[in-house]
Amino acid sequence: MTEYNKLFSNSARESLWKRYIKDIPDDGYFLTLSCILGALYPGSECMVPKVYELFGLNWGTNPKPESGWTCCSGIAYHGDIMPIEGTLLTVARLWSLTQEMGFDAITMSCVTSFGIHCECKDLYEQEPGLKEKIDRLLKQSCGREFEIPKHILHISDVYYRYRNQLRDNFMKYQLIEKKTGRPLNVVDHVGCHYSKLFPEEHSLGGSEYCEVLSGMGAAWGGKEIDYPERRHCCGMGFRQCMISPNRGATMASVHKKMKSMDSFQPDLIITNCPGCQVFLDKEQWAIYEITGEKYFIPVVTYQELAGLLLGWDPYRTVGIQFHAVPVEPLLDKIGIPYDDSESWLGVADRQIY
Amino acid sequence: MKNFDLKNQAFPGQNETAVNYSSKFRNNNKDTKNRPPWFQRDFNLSKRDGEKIREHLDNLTNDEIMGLYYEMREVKEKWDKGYYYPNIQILFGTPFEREKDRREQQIWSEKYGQENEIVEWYKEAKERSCVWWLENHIIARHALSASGCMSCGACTALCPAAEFFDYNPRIIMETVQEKNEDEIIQLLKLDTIWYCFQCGSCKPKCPRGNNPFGMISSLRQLSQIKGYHVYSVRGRQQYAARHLWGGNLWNRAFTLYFRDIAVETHRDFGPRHEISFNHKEEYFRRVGASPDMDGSLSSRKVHPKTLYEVRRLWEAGGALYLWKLIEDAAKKQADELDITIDEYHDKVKTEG
Amino acid sequence: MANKENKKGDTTADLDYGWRFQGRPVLLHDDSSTIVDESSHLMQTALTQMSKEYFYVERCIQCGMCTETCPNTMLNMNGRFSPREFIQKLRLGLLDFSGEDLWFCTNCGGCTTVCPYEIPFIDVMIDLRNLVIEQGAGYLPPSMKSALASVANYQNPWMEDPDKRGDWIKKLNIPLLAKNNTNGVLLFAGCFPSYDERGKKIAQAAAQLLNKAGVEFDILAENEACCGDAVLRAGDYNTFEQVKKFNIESFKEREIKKIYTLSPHCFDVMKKHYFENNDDTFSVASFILLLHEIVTKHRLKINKTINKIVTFHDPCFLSKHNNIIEEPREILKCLPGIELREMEHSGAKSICCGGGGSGIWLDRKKGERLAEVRLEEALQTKADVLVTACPLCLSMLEDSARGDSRFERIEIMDICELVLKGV
Amino acid sequence: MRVLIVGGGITGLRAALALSELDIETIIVEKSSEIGGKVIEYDKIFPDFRSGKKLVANLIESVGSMSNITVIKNSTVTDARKNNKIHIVSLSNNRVIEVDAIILACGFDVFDATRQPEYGYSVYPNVITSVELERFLDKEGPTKGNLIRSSDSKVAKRIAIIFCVGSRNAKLGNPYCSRICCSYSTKQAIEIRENDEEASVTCFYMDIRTYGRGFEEMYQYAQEIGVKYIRGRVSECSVLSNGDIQVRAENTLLGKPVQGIFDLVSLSVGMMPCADAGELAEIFGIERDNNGFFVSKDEDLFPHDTSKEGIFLAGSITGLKPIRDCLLDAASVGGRVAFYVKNLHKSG
Repeated sequence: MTEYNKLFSNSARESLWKRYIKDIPDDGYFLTLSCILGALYPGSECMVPKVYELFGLNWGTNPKPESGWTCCSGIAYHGDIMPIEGTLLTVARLWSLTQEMGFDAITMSCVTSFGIHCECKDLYEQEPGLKEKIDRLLKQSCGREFEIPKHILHISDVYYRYRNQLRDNFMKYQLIEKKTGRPLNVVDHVGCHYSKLFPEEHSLGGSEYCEVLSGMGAAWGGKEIDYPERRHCCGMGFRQCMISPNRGATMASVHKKMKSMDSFQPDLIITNCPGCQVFLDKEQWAIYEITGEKYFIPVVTYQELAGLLLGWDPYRTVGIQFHAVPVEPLLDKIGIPYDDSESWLGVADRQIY
Repeated sequence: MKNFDLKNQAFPGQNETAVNYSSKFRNNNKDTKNRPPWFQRDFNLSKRDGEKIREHLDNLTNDEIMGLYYEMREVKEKWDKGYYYPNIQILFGTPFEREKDRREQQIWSEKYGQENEIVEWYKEAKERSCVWWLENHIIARHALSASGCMSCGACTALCPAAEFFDYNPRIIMETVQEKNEDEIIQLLKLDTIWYCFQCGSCKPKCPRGNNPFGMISSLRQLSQIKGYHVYSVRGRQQYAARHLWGGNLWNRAFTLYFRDIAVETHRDFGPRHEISFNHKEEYFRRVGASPDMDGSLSSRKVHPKTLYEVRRLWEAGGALYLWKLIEDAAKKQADELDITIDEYHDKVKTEG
Repeated sequence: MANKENKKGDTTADLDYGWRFQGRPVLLHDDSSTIVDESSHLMQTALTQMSKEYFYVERCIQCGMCTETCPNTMLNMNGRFSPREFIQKLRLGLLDFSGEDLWFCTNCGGCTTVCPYEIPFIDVMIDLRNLVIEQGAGYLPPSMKSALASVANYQNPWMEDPDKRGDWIKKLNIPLLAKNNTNGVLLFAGCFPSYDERGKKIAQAAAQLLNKAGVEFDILAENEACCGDAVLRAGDYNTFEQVKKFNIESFKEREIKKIYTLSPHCFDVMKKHYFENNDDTFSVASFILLLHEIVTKHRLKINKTINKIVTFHDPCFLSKHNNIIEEPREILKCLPGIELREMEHSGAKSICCGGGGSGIWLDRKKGERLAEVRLEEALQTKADVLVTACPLCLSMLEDSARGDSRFERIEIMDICELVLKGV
Repeated sequence: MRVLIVGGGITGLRAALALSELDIETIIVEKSSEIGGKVIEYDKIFPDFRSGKKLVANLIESVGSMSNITVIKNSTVTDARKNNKIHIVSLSNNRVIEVDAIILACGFDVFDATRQPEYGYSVYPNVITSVELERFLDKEGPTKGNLIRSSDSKVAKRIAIIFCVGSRNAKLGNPYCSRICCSYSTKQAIEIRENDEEASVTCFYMDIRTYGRGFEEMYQYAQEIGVKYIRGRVSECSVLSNGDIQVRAENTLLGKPVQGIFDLVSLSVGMMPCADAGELAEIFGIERDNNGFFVSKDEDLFPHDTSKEGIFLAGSITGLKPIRDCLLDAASVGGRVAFYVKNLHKSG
């Protein structure tokens, strides 16, 4: 194997991704969360407010208890049971909530959602008269008004914006192997709907050398890995993964990525897309069972990674017990203490088993 | 603007006392077997059960079924500084909930759906030709640029579906731009369009700025509007999708409910998933989420008023009409196969 | 590399967490994309060296005219065979010899007639088949295998007794040419007319016609061997050389200069491969030409009128390969009462019956037979009789027509039989 | 009688030659330090594989031998005025010259391959552009004609050539076809095969547009010596851990996705109007089309004339041309300009 930095010029990559910069405001974020992440890795999302509080940011979720944020219906749209108008309206309502709270940036932790928001924005720009139509319908059905928000941000953008402050002021650990001092090999998997739908307008670093995750990885001490299938879909594919008989293709896609990244000896995979997080993590089990190939590369969301490096409790706060592939080996490498007897305690640490 | 207290998830000024309900539901997914079949979620209903369910549900009036549903759903108990709604997880995804959705959505579209312009448009589209759709549907129009497709194959090159299935977005774009009605109808009846992952890898690669995956999403809509999706195994699955995502949206304002990922259908998720599944609420609550609870973070119970708002929007957005079409197509096919709609639901959810 | 562990060794593996759906294990889909790499490059080079025709293929500009004309594309075989794709694969070294690809082609010659770059597709195909047969590098249909073996040992594809080859002429007592007389013509019957019950009728009709026309002729009988056309086109060069040698010797022995063959296939192969390099002691021609001569020159008394609508199926080896298109039609015109109707594809554009290029030795499923396409076209002309001038075409067409109610009302005949009716 | 030629490439030089043969004094303004333009880099030029260097050398030599041709290097046009019929042009090094006519022959610039990041040019050292490949193939070049890849300095045996990089791409604003890439890439493929029997060359093309005399024959020859052509636009190059480049495309003629592993990938970059075309258009007030090429008064009848009297166009600035056509263009502009200038002096 030839020397890695002979295969891949990081400086050139720098100059490439710098062509796709997006403007990330300091605060004033309206927070919406993800269906998938919320159903499988609740820790990730519950840590977002905590991180915001660290910086004392101005942010909010529900203007009123009885009128809060909801799903953007993006999965339903890509799962083809929601007409585009329905999605436009759902998103319009979220935007109107944002304005009701006086924010001009809406942030979401779901990449599908991010894609949908951008899609809607794009449609309004391309389609004359659409805005008026949706305005009318929104007014009729729930008496709201909305404007197209100034910023559509994925929460990973926000984390990226604060990555250095996090490291310098709060982080206890770095992505460095404790024993050897070697920087860990970080594989970033950016959600397709983050980087590919609108690379010029909305993605930080474009679709090819997307910066949002590898930037965090680098800032927190890791070493970026560029492998052949880097930009490829995890195979979540909405109807492919959620309707069980179709899931073979999802596994196959994950398998393909795993095979491809394996020769670069990755230590962990960072994701910013709930779907990718779920299937890159979980399907490694299926692959192990079917082919006997035991990759078991820990897959963590950027929120979880931040949480771990901030020294928050792996089980009580970060929730690594929800991972199919054990994250503990990664903790050992970094040197984060944990007590795995605490993994399956209930509320207020009550013993369940 | 002030947020309400995130740590203590109960709403401000919320003082109704909770019924003192036993906590057994909080880890109750064991005893589903003891419930009547219309509260069961497991696959492959035996014929007898299927008919029993129908018999029972058909005899309920709208008021009965919805009354019971909401009575059950609003039952709450105080738990860990908040209010927990134990019955949501009993109701979700059951034949009972599906039946209630059918009737409720019917009522909604009758009540609010008068001269709904979106629905009118889709009704027209149902009558018009497929070519008309391609020229008028907003997504289709933006998906294929005026200069058309030059068949360079950049989209297929990276397409994850093309690697694993007999599927080729370039050829679909070709078919579409030929605008041959019969060929398009042929396409809509096949599994082909349902293979797409909707990942969008094709979009940034197209030198003409076309959007193949958008076009396919539009074709899928069309296939359902015209009722062609039931001709193919993968298309048929939309009925299950409509109740999975549609049901979750309609009742919980999420496309995915945290108890959806049943162990028996997700064996590939590994041992930890099975462990965590039994007491999911406990574990979720521990890391700060609000499973089936009032609140504002992950997997919370959405406030009824919020739910009402978004339901109105989906009605106005034509979702109810689309769901009705899927429902009717499914019913028709179920009758042809001489099985109940519940059995049909499990059939399409498990075949393929 | 991912460490492939023995699952027993792993504690978690005692429980089976493998994803089963509906009880059956789900397999990973495999990547269907074609890999262009070292191996394909090597295969390509190998082919270049092995096949002398190969470099013609490099001219191909993938225009697709061949596929447009190829009769196989008229069958609903969900595009399993397309000459254009075949060449593309061949050129990229992606050809799959283990598949049926090689054996679809019936050598009808449609592609070579339309190709703007004159790529000898058939020769390429034969060369590749030769690779399979001689190097054993790929799939050889079993029926084909046995037929080839039989030709090698019994000089006919059905393991019939070589000595019984001349029997067909015995029962009709027609005087044959005296053994020392070399002035007449030699009738080369070929395998199918010599052995097959239906085939014999053709041979007998032909013999009677010659007799009535007062043409003195002789046959080789047991000294005749399979002409080797199908053997050659199956790529079995050795066996071909063997039968060729045998036939040429018997010709030399019998010393009759004028050879007429009943089957266009025999004619084509002899013309192009028997006497290609030699002195013109022997002249080979198709029997149709002789028949044309005696009919048009009125050496036959044709008095009975046959009130029938007929349509003519051009054998590829007459029409496409040797441009004999008008003669049979002129013969038909000489028959009183006959109305000739042309099918959608006729003459040089005729569709193959599927028997050529040793296709006769393959058993194709119903619905995958070219003959059926042909019969359909014949039906559309509302003809009572489907006339052809090639034993192979006859057998292919009849086999497909047999037991199919649609084709009951159409009668299939060799042109000799039809003419005989008129005499 | 004096004519200014902007651009000292083959077009400019040939035009100067044509004019000086008609006893018209010419001044060539070249912005770089050497005349001869881009062709002087090329070892072999298509379709007849003669040496581009020699060709330019001859041209320069004969230009040098002409007493009435002046060459001003390292200098650009900064401003131009017109004083009845006389053009007064000021150059960057504060020189002001008065001429009767001006020929714009500032040629083209090569597309910047990093604008298509999916091909990983500049990020993966084993992905090069056709310009670099031309240097590799040069027997007197840095590698003496061997394809030595920079990651591990091993000799490349499996080469992929990707066509239409920066051409026929509406997204990048280059919807036009650069016209000569198909031919020069085919030429390079032939050179590679002829230099090294074992080398395999795979070309990924969208359409083969070898339109000139002898070009199609060259394509035929390339196919006959075993250059592989796959019809399909490459959508991504990525690097394997041993430095090989994985290329993904669809073989649209088989309707199947294709994956190839190659030692070296060459991007056949397209061409664009020269960088300072906009500037010049400003200075001389001449229209350009959407793609930035100069528009002449009548594309068919008077291809060299512009809307401004006494200003003429030649070479690639009116649209990309192979070397032959550029020289042809230069010769004909010479005639046209000579006619104009002579008339000018007859009348006034």
